[in-house]
Amino acid sequence: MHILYPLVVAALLFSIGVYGVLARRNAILVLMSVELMLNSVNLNLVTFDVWLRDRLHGGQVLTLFTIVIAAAEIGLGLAIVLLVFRNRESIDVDRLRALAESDAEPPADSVVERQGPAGQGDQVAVSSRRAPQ
Amino acid sequence: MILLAMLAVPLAGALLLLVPGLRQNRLHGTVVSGITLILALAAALAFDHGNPRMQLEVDRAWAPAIGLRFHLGVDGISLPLVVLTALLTFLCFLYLLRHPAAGGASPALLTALLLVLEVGMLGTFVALDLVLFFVFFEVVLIPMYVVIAVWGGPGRRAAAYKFILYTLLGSGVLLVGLLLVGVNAGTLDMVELAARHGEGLSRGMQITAFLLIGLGLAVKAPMWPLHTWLPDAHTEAPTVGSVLLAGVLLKMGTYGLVRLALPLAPEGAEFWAPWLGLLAVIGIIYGALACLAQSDLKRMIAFSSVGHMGFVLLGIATLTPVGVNAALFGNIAHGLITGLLFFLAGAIKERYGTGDLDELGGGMLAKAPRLAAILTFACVASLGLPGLAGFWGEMLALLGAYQPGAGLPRETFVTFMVFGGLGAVLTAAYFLRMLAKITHGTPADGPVVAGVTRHEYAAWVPLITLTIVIGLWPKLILDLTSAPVRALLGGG
Amino acid sequence: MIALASLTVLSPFIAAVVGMLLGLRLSRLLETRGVPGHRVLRNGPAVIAVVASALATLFALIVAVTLWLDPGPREGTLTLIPTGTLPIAVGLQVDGLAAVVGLMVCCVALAVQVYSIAYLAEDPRYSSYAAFVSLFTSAMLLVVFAGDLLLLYVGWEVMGVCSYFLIGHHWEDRANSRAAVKAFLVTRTGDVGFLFGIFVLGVGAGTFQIDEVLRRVGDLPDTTVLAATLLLLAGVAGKSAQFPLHTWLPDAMAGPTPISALIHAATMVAAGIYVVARLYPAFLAAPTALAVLGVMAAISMLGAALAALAQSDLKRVLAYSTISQLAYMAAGLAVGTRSGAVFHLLTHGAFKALLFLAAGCVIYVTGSNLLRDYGGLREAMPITFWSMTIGFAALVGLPPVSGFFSKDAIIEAALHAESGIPGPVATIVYLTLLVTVAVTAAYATRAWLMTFFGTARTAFTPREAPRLMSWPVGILAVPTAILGFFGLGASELRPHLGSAALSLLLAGAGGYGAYAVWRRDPALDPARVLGPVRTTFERGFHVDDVYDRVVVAPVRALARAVVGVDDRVIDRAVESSAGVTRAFGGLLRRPQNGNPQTYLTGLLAGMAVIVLAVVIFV
Amino acid sequence: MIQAIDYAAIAPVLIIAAAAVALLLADAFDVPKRFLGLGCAGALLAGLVAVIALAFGGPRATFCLPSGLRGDGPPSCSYVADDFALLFQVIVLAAAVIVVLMSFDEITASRLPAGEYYFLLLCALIGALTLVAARDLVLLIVALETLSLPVFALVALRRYDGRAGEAALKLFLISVISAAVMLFGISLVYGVTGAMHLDRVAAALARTPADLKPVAAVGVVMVIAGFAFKVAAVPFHFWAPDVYQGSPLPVAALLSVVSKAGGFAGLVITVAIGFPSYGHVWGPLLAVLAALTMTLGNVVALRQRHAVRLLAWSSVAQSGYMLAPLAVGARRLPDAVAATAAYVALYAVMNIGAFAVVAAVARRYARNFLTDYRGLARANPAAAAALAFFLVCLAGLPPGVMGLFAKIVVFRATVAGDVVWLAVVMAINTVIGLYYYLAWAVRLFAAPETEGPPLRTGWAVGAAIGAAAAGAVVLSVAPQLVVQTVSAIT
Repeated sequence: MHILYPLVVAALLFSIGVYGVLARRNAILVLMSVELMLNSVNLNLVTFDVWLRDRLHGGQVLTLFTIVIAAAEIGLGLAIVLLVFRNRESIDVDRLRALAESDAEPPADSVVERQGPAGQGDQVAVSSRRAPQ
Repeated sequence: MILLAMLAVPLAGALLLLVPGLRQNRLHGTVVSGITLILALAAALAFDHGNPRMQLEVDRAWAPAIGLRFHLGVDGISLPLVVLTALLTFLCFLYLLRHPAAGGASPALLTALLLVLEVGMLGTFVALDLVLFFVFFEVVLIPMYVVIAVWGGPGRRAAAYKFILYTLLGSGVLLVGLLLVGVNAGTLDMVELAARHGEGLSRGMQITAFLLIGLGLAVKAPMWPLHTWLPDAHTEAPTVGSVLLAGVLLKMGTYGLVRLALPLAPEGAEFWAPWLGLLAVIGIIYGALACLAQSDLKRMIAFSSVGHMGFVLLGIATLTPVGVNAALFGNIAHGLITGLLFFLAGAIKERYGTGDLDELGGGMLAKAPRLAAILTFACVASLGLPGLAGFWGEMLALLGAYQPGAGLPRETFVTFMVFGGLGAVLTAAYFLRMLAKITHGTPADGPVVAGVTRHEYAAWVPLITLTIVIGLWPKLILDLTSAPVRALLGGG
Repeated sequence: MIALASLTVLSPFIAAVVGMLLGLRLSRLLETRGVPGHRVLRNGPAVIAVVASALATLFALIVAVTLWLDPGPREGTLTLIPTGTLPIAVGLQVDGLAAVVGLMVCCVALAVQVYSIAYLAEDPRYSSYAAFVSLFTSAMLLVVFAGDLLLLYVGWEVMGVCSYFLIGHHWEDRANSRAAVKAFLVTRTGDVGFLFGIFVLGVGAGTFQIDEVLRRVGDLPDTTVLAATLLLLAGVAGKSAQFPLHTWLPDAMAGPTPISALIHAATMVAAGIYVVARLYPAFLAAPTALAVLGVMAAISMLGAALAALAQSDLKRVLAYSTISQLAYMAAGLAVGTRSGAVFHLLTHGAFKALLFLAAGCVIYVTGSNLLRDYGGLREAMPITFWSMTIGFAALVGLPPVSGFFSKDAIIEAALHAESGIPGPVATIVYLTLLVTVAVTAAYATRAWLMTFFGTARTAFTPREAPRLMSWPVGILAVPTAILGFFGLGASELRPHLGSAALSLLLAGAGGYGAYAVWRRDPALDPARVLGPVRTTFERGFHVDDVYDRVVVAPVRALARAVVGVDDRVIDRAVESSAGVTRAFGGLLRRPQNGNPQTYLTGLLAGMAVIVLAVVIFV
Repeated sequence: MIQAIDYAAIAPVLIIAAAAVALLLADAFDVPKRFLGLGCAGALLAGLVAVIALAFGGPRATFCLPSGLRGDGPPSCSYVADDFALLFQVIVLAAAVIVVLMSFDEITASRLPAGEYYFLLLCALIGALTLVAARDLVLLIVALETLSLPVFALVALRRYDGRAGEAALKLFLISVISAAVMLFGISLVYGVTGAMHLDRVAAALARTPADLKPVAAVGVVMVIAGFAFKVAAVPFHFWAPDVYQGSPLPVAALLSVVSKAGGFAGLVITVAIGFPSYGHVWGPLLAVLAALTMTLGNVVALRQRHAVRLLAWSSVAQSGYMLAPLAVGARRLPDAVAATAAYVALYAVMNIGAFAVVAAVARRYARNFLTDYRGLARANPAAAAALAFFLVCLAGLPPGVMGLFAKIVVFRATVAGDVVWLAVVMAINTVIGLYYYLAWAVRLFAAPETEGPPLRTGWAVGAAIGAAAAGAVVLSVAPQLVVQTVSAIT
């Protein structure tokens, strides 16, 4: 098999991943697109490893690591998405705009000294839920 | 070692103010700067006047990795400036004893800032390593910024920002130029570099280096059209700030040009000299014309600095020993005279509560005869009357322009000379206009104006005396500068 | 010898410094000690100034006598000041010319110092006044004795500033202040040219030492000498109040009268002529410059005389007459008679100082400067009258007083112009000289008649001025009367019958004309017959107005424009850089809108651009 | 095939790893938070001691290729504890100590789970420590991810705060996509060179066939992109302000100092050891990135009103300065590396100090606007003086001599590499930077809007500020300490 085929497939996969990342609003779908990108890398690595007949099998080693990393990332990513969903009741990434450049004054409640009474944190959460979208 | 002590004393004096007990000592600044002055004078005494080389050198390795050495020394070029700096700072402290700067902040802070400022100014004049020079060059920025921003007039904030940002822009460019030379020549030692006269640097490199160094220093000098920070800073700064700004800080720019730009990149200097001369002459005429239409006393004196520094720059642009001598002489003279003028402007503002020429009205000679007489003296000195310090710098600069260095277009420089002469007439015009406006005429009825106090006399009389002495006996300075200047320009 | 000359220069200088600092203290000291005698002796500044002047006069006299006994220039150099190029020599040089002019300066200065004691007796600022007069004297002597061009320039400028201070002595009046500023600025304009002339000459010759320069003038290219002399003429025109830089002198009469006598008649204004005489070899090497000088002189001479004819202020009459008489000297130099010019300089110094001091007496008595306020003073002021009569006679050039001899020498020389100037110029100069003689006689007669004859036109107490004033006047009348005879010793200064007769005839005609008009109605101003041109003459041909429009107004406009440009262009550019940066910041923060997908797009687009660039450029 | 492992070389990493596990266990046994924190700080100090002890010996390397596989190639070790690595480990650990000190109050105030917090922190540090010593692409990427992943969790630890989650998600997304890009780059480089060890990559890249050169070049720049994300260089900077703002302050400090130092170390290692023959590619690229980064960072920082966002943008700008020396490409590279390293070291001190003061102020004003700093000089003179000093250092003006020296060193290296234009851009940027640093410093001394009670800092934050300030003062008096050390190392 010519080396070009897997490489083109990998490149396509990567591009699809990029497209997904840019086009999907849903955080889960974005995460899946990222998976595509990472897997295209794996494909690349394995292809090169075989093609080069690398005695050290650096490509395959890295592939294994990449799989692990990807798994960890997805795990963590889903956890974060879950956290966001619990706070915002939405996982549309393009609606996460509470943190941005703006000249608006900050919400008044966060001006008070934070002594850490119970419930205070929830108020903050509520207020940020209403933050400008 | 004496130079090291001269730098260490004011620094230690500033640090001592961290001790709470010393903050109440009103004499602290005066004493410390007095000791510094004594050390500077001691350096002048220890200085061998016949020797054109660097003297009293201190040379230690500092950061060999980047070729940085702690190298200090004085020669005839820097010695007068060192003494001038120490003197002016001391006089400022004397003046402050009785006339504290208006503003809520603590006098101890002002003392500390002025002492740090002194370290920076003295250091700049004695540093013999490019990076060390730059470090000292930068030391003055923050103290001067704070002095303007805290004790300044109503527009102090903006003026202070303009001052520090503009001059920092200059020094950033300067740093690039210095490092360009230093890295390509392989050494940062100014003595070594000056001895090489640009050897080992390509022509293109020298042209770039001179441009960068020149631009950086021209902001400080200030050269037209990079001068606009100056009027604002001067107008807003408190009296002592203006005095040191005009008296010393501006000289750091022109001194740098003489000490760094000329010997390090001679071919670059030759390339840019006509442009430098052109801008210098524009500065002369422009400064004078701007003065002619000013209504604020301090602003007028500030613009007059633009004109006077124009003469200094013109002298440098001629690339001749006489021109550079003129520049150095002009530096000293301007430091003395404009320092005095700013003291006077401060005194007038303190008494009349305004610096506006129209509001001041006329008849100061009747109301405050001594103050007006000293003001008249300072103006006459500033307009370049022979026999007073201001004359020699201007006259020699014009003489240099009549006979510019080899390789420079003579016709162009003769034209510069003619316009420079015209500028001298205009200079006389605006000073006399100002004198006529505020000192002549009959005074309006108003409160009695306080006479000149003892502390004011103490601060001013040395300046007046020196203006007369070096005006009548210019040999005092010219003897010192001539030989090193010749060496600097490669004349052996 | 040189030491004596230095002492001559230094004693008034020291007096100036001491008088300025300690004059009042000395007065107080003398007052408390109760020094007996005249109150003059208790005027500290005056004592210092007079003693110094007297000393200087003594030294100058010794110098002059020594030089007379043993002619030949002497010089001495104290030190050389290095400049990086040609050094400046701090040194003096004395020759016959310098000695005699120096003596004249000292004498007039002494007379003025003495005279001022009475004239300004009540002045609270006497110490500064006396000090500036002393400083001025010192500066003038420096000009006279300087052995180096730049040293000469130092004296030259210091004189200018003293003149500024003294004209503006009564600064309460804005007009005086304006006159002072004008005098300084106009002369300084010329002085810049003068300085450049020194540069050209000095650099060309390779030295600033005057004797060396003059020795090497022959080897210099013609253009250099021409340029140098023309530039020097600018300074000469400024100081000696020649057209076109003469406008300051009439206004300078705002100063106290003794000052007019000292500075604006006898000494400073003569400095220009003196310098040309001093550097005469250089001028002879450049006939074109002499021709320019001749034309300048011709215009100044006749124009000023005509202007003098219509002035209503006695001092302004004298001021214009000074311009006119200085032009005589300049004309003399232009046509090649250096000795004639210097001779006229000396006689003029005497008679013009006399005239001014006498005028001061008149003003002191009548309390007015205006001719129309005088009249009939002949009886009450005999000393003043007779002295002034001699003075006017000298001015007109009537024998046997001094002016006759010196003027005649110049007119005679103009007939045979030997300086190499073009023929037509010489002719113009000659004719102008003759015409001016007639006009001079007319205005002198007018002023003389209006002051001393007829009846008093305003109420004042006719009396003689105080002795301290009238005596110097009387004493000055002596040299005015007899100085001319010293010229008989030199062949070129002896009167010639032809030209003497011609000029006497013309003077008679002018004088008679004025008398004839006056006699019709002694109460009226004879100048009324000038009709419509009177205003033009009185305003000095409107030169001031022209300068106002051509120079002053444009400079003012330019100054305003510069301030505008500085504010609105240069500073705006600097200040707007801050705004632009801020705006730029505002623009650049747009993408930072919080949307992660925008961020990712930016990131990936950036990556794509980088990859593309790498692929294309590598 | 059994490899001998040089445990001494990896001792610091091991210490931290052991501490991490121990802390997690201790938390399970309800050890009080304070002891957890102290334990964490102790572990870091122990690691620091280990690193310093290592510095006295010669360079150590481990995980090398067995000689059988090495062939006639270079030694190819994966983990090298040379002076360069040790320097960065010192920076990382020292900064981490300050971060831990800052965390004491933060954990209480924000009700963070202490055990997890310290565990995650130490895990991230393991990544950073490894990253600076890694010499092959596999270890580099793994270490990089080890540095990144715990930080996502750290950012999100304020679970009740929607902003924290948002910040975490943003950081996460951009991080993983950068990682994907970088991995893709690695795969390309691997494809061209057939090697993962940097020394082998360098050798192979030097003899790339012409037709593969563009591929190799693309691979190189994609690898660099991964590090550019870590150091927040344009256009990979977007996450920085939002994440700094949304995360707990000690974490922001961690990101801006430790993580950034790691990123720079990785970048330097990669380009200097791995890609020197492609200097003509990455040199100009980094030059442009540096110019854009510093300009964008400074210009946008001008508009900030929020203290943490301002620090974020300023740290973007500072990244630009740190990148600048590397713009020289392969020419005079050792100088450039020394300059970057020196700048990172000096920057770490002053920036972490600024964060420490901001953290102290955040105790009173949670929103942390610049206006809240008015009158700090009255409320707490020591903190105000320290912050002013840090800001002046960041601006690079005396009396902040260390900042000035940092700038000089960077300018020098840039100019030495003939990238004068970049030096000029940098000069202009210094001016913009000065404005906002100075404006902030001036605020400290202005009269406050409302006179409040004195602001007290906890002992931990106080110690953090004190330590950073002491470091800054010492380095301002003797900046040659860093300059000399760094150049001796490289």
